[in-house]
Amino acid sequence: MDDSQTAYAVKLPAFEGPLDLLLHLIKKNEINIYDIPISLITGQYLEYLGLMTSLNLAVAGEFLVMAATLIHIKSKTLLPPSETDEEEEEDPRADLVMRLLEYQRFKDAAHGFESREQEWREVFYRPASHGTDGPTGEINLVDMSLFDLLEALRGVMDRTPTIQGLEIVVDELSVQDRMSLILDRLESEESITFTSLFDDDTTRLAMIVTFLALLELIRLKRVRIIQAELFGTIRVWKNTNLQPS
Amino acid sequence: MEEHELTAILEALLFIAGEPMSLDKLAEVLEGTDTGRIREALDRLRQNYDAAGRGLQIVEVAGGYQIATRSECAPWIKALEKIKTATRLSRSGLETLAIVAYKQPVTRGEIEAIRGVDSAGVLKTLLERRIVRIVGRREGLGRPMLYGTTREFLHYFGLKDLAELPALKEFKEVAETLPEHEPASELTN
Amino acid sequence: MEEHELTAILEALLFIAGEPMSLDKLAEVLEGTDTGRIREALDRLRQNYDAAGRGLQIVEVAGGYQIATRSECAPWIKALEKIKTATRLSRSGLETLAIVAYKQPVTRGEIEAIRGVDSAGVLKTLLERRIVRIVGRREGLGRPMLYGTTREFLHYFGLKDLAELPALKEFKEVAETLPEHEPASELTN
Repeated sequence: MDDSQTAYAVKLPAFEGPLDLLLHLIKKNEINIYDIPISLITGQYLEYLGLMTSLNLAVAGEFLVMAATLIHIKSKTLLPPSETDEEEEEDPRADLVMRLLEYQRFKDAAHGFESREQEWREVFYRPASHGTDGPTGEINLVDMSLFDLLEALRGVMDRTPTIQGLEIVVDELSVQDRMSLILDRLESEESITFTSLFDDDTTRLAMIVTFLALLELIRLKRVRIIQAELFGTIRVWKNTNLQPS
Repeated sequence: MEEHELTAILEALLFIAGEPMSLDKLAEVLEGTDTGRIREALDRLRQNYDAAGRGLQIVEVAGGYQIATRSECAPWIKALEKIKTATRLSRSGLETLAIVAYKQPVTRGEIEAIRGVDSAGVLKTLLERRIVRIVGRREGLGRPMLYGTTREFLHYFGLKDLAELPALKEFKEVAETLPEHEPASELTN
Repeated sequence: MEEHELTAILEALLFIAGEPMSLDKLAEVLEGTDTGRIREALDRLRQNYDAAGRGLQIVEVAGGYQIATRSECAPWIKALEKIKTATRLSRSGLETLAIVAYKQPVTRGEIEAIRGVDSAGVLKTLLERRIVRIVGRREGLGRPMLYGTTREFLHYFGLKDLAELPALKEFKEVAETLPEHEPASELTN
């Protein structure tokens, strides 16, 4: 065994990112977070990056950005306080402290999640009834997410790669189409409420088109609009008497 | 293992298995606990289940033991199944829904051309669940019906309007990025 | 319906459902039985399940009641080979999830601002595991997608609802815990 190799054996703790590393340095040095000795911490931070480089570890961009931030803060603290400013200048470290505290909050919360995870991984539920209803792989609508929808779409597109341009096209119904739809509904129902006309309009444009269609039908005297009482429900009726009364 | 522990473990195993468990299979899971002892524990479990006010029972069927509901509860279970199927969607349903959502207004013929399979049944289900609706007819030969999504659809996916649907391109950004972020290092070099 | 009948029916329903059953849903199946009475019956059922020698328990999770195994039985259930325990979430996964859980609806940019690192890969993993979902878009520049937690999230951590999440610590509290929180350097040079 080559001694010169073991002599340099280094175990680096794992860090999630620059904030994680900074928090580690603060704890290690038992520093008051509200009064970070920026020179010391910057020095140790850069030392760590140097160590990573010497071990041929890729140093992620975020670590370098933080290094620049630290150096910037350090240079600001070195400047003599300007005498012209009446107001007290803001501590150049303030932003960083806030970020560190905010991050630590979620680290603590994640820690709590971890112990809950540990506990509930030991609890098992019975999969949905092995009964008669349909093939497996069914999804409860309550649990559906856009991710599922997009995954499904991607599945189809992988099967039929020639299909292009599957992008959202907002409902392009014409006023004419809407007019027939309203009349179709009045075939099966004697009257419908004004608001129900817009039930399925999922865009503003669609609502405007529906409204224009209604106006057109009124103009053509194909439908009548009746409001039985002030502020009451407005209902749309089919105009059976085509003669103007 | 004490008697009541054994009974508890057997109860949990029968609950999870969802299929008849033979004495041998149970003994295997319980690392060679004597089948006689297992049978005794199962008998005790069965007696507990036969107390008044229980909706479940331990039955011996198809060469094994299984937890099953009592026949008195059948009408309510049917009512439950009805509600459950009304809120479930099959894989093909989801696929069809995805096409309708992103290609609307779309005809059945276009959906089938994309999926490569008959989609009449799936469309009917989606219409019944009010996730999809008929939005009009296409001009031209046969004036086929056009399908689109409903307000209910937006509700299920928590969308305010259709313009909130993520574009495929955006989705790819999320779905096809780097592997999970690795911590900076955990190396012993 | 007598009390013990109601308890029996509820037991059978929870057994069959395979997902959390809310009081409202149970009332719907039970054709308008008062939710107060249902809750009482469920409490009784829960007490029965808490007797010694039981391998099952009634838990209130993800917005409803559900039957689950007791953690003491976990080793034997795992021995029933087909049950695979989910891989635990990585540290970055837990961190990202904590931000999503407390700040939802939240954009990827906001998550990355807090963590200080790219989080696309972690988010993808959480989406795939159905613990996190896309819940819409933020108005404004670029209309970025918003993320939130799912019902599966509640299940995974045994939470009844989001209100059960412990309150996030105040900055002051966090600051107090900071020194000597972690062992000093692990550099073993």
